[in-house]
Amino acid sequence: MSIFIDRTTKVLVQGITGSEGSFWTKHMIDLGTQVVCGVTPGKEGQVVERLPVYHSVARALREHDVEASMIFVPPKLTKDAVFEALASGIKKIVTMADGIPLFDMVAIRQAALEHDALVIGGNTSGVISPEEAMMGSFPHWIERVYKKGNIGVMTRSGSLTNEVTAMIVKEGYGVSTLIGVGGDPVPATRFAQMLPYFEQDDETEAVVIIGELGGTMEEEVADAMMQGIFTKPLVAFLGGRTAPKGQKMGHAGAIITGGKGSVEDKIEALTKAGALVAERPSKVGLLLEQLQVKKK
Amino acid sequence: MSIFIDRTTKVLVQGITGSEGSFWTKHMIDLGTQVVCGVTPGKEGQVVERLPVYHSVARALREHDVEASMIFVPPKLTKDAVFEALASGIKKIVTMADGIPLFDMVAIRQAALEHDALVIGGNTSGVISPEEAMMGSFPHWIERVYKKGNIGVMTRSGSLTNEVTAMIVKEGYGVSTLIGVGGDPVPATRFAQMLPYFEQDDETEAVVIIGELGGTMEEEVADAMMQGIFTKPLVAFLGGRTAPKGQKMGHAGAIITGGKGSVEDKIEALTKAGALVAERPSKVGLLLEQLQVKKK
Amino acid sequence: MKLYEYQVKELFAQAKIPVPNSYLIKSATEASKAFEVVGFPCVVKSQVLSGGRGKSGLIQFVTDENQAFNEVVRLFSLPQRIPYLLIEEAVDIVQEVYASFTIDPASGQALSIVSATGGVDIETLAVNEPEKIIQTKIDMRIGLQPYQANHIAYECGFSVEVAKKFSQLLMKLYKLFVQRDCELLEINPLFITTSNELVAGDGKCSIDDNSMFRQSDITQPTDIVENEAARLANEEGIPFIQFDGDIGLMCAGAGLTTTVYDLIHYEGGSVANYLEFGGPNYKKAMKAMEICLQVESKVILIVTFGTIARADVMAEGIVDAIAKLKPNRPIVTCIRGTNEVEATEMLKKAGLTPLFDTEEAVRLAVALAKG
Amino acid sequence: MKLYEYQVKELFAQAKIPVPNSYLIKSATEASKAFEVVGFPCVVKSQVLSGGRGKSGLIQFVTDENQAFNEVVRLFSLPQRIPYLLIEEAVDIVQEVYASFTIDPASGQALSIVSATGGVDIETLAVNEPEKIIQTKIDMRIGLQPYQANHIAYECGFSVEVAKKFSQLLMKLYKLFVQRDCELLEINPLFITTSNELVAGDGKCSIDDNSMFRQSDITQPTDIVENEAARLANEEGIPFIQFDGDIGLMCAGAGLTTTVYDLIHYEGGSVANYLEFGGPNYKKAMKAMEICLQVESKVILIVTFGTIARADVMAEGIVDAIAKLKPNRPIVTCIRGTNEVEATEMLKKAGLTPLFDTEEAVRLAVALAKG
Repeated sequence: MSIFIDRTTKVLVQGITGSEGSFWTKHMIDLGTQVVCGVTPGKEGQVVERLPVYHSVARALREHDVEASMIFVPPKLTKDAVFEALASGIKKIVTMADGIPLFDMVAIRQAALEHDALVIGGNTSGVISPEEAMMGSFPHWIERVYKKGNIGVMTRSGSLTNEVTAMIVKEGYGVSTLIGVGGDPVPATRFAQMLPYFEQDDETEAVVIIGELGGTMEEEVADAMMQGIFTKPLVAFLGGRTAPKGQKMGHAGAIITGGKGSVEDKIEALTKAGALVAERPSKVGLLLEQLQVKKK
Repeated sequence: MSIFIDRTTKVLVQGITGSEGSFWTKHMIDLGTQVVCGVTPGKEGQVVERLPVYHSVARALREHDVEASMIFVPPKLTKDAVFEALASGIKKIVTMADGIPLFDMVAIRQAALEHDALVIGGNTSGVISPEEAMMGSFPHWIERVYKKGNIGVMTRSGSLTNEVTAMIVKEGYGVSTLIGVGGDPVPATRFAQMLPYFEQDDETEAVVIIGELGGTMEEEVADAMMQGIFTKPLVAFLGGRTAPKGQKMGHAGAIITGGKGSVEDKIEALTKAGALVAERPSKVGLLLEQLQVKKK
Repeated sequence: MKLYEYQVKELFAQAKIPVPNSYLIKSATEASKAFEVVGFPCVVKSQVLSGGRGKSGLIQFVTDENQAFNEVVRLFSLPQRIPYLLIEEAVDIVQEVYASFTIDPASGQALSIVSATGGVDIETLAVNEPEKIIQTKIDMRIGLQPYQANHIAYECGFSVEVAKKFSQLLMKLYKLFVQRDCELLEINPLFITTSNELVAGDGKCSIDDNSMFRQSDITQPTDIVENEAARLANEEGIPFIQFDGDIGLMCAGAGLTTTVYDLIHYEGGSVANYLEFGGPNYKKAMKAMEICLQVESKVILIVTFGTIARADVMAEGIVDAIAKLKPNRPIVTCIRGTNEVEATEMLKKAGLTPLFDTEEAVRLAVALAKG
Repeated sequence: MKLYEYQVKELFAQAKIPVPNSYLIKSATEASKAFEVVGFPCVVKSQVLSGGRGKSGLIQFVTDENQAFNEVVRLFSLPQRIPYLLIEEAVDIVQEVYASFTIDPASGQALSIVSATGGVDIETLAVNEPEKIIQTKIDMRIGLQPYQANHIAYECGFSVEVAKKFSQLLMKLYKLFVQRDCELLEINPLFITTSNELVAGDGKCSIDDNSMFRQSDITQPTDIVENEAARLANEEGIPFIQFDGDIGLMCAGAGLTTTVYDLIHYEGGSVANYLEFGGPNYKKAMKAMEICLQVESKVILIVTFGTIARADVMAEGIVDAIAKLKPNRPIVTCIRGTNEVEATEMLKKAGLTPLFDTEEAVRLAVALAKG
């Protein structure tokens, strides 16, 4: 099984008539995703991959039941598209654009929290449950990465996710659901928010998080484990152990995190909470074995 | 007894050092209101009516338990004062300024709804439970108006409230709690929101609403009665039966109300819901008698 | 504050909302210049704040200079003293649309109201075919969103070309609504021209009086000739409306004044003027009396029941006003509230017979007015 | 984009946030004019983007022209090539305050950070005495509210006079933060002068790169001499950092590049440059190679594992780049992802030995670098 999306999830695609939108809609359908319709203002009446296209989400919802929206629109239009989906009552949204203005992401995150919705992204490949369904732009045809299994994966990265997941698969594991929360400084949904879903998912026996220096998302995962919100085995890989200290956020960044946010701090927090931290991608699978996670 | 405020309600006064603030604070205390402290930025350390003054609501709340805030600040500063009280978790607020910018009132109403708080005003004399407590600027010393009893009163007006209430008292009734929701086009709290409180109040046996042409507050009261939210006897007096049709809001006003909002429409809705509508102030008491409301 | 059409169109033009080419004139001598600039056919539009201009003949379509000039002269000669005429180019249209923003008091949000079927009969449409009117609530913290404007445009059934232009226009209109603290901002009709352009045919704008302090660049034209009482009242910020009845009202509190207005009509009387000197104006009895005396009436009726406004202060003002202005008609008073006993004493000393019951005072005033 | 101090102070001045009197110079020949304008004592401040300028001697307090001129010459002669010096009046101060706005990713709100104890040791304070730092979350839909600014000011323990000025300044700073799409906007230190004035002593501003399209009036000074590789990378929008190690990285994806950087260090190697040509830049292999060749290194390591970025497209670019640029050092490739089989064929044909395991590729690169 999987979380967030499976073969029963009815998906609408915003920006379906664009080149990215139509390309990935085809692949989403190929993998088994139940895409039911699309939206592009001004293109109502067109057909993409045999799906009807509407001017607006509200008009699409008059004709279709929709549970989730996949957004392929340019970064400057993303906030509007997310707001439109939220206003229509859609509670699962994936938005992939890379380059969304910071304050737009702030507005998106706040709107998601206010609507009690899961908005995944921006700057992400999305969500995939291998051999089941996907909302996003994963090269699901690469079998040595996108293999079905019982490991939940959460990541802030793109290529690194392929790197790490390939290592998990190499050790004989597979993925239940992979969630790219996105590489922006303010992702709409954070690692810790997804943990309860992985906790409840019968088919997920362990979770791998792929993190990096900066921010506090990994520490929030450690907190959730300390609080018993997440109790399954957890392995982390964190990039940037040897990176020179970034000064981008000046004093303010250091003040917010109380001087924390380095990979060392994250390792300390996660280890204290009972997680194992892999030094390099090739060790992730071995640590899952060490935690006695079954291969399935 | 009373709703919204009684002798046990701990009240903070924002703008306490101003001439209106200090004058009415004295009268609020004289009537029996439990005013515990005041706030005026820049005046911390001062004392008004033996009450300590603080720079900010947050600083006052460190030293005092507060349930309600009475705001005496000029219209342009009202939104900020209400936001400050709401952010501090205060759920009962009365703000009296006349002349608050329309969009500030819009923001206040929305913030009140978001915080699930009762903000009464602006452009009101406030709330009074005669012989008990008040938040506002009522001439409570006028005995032929502000007499304790079992009639709840809600009003959009000032002087007209005295006129009508005097007539209620003349007939041998008294007032449990009188709430002036305020005369602005967008009052922060509307008649119908207060009905459940009057419904639950043991000492309120009937409610009188003093309305006028325009808007839909009276129709909302009728709706609440139709839905069984309010079941006690209700008498309304409505000013403006013979008024020439106002054109202030042009077509838009008529469209919003679907062509309704005249006194005739309001009378029809209220009558259908079981309320009695008095043709003139002197009839209000008689209609209460007709509804067999006890004099007490 | 309500703006004249030409003022609203100035705001539209500043906000890059297209308006027809036009020229404003204050007298018939400027007409030739206007016709030269605008050309024919054109529309001669009286600049007055009241509605229903078309139905009452205050807007005229003209095709040549002779006809146009006759209309200009006729309109400027009307007894109601039209201050300006807007000479505006005639537009070739295929559709009239309604678009406005106002406030929805119940939700505490702004409201967009749009109908693909605009024009003069929009109110009838609202009652009979409400489904043809698209109402959209707007969270003012974040404003009208492009997706909302887009959805509204397609709900109107516009072509893609028109829909794109319309949704952009709606975004501009909302921005103007917010920037100008409007109670109401309306385009009706919004023309769709034969070349698929959008042009604001007429506009209404009412700016929130409480926000005028931050809209100080917008002012009522100072050269409009009003009656003296209205001018004085406006100058003092005293709400005032003139009618043609017998009783001059000088009351405190809008609700009370409206109620007294009703009571007079119940008693078979008629009102010469509505004047409300309550709230912040309660110390202005002298000015209030002066304004009332400018209006032809048979009796002046003063009713107050102050909450903050002190009865003795108002009584003192009235006594002073009577001493100074020596009114030439009977005055009935019904002054209650804080310090009403002192107030009564003052009024008695000034030779008045103060009453305490509003309905009794109304009956007396009606009787006096009838002679 | 990070701004230089003098740019930040220009923004402050536009926002009516007081800054010291100053004069910017590009060479020692302009120094006399600067001293004439600013007077003595003054401060000579090197305009560089890195922090810790005071501790590394890049900011100098000078009391007379002779001393000042020597400092100017010394600073302009430093090997790191300081582009500008800001000559700034010395301010008599009684207190140094810290004030900034940034984004709190967890809550999706803006964050105001203020401390009455500002200056260079603010980070130590954050760790040791966090209670001295006032953090206030701001709902960006409605913005910083006056009551919040007021509360912060009094929590700092300021006098009423200073508190009023400070809360107004904080409102202006927030407005600037929003208008300029800042990731960070900081005044540190904010001087409180002996006459109770507030003056921004130093400022930091980082503008969100994704929002630069609406901040097009802010540009990096074009006359700053950088190294050619950095200039080229900047021009192409390719993330690039130069170090002084052996291995030139040419990877796709920030996370993967950072991980390869770690792996190189684990293996005892060192990095000559970080270059990330993933995402929208995945078709720019030619430019990426050109930049890498500008940097002194012993080997170039190419690692990719594309999601959208197609392996064959990247391989093709690499093959073309090798053909055209004829690199004078060994190249190790580890190209995976969509169409990796085709990619492998291309690379082999071009005479390379493509690898498939990142760690193996890293080990090979380190071995080659060590010779």
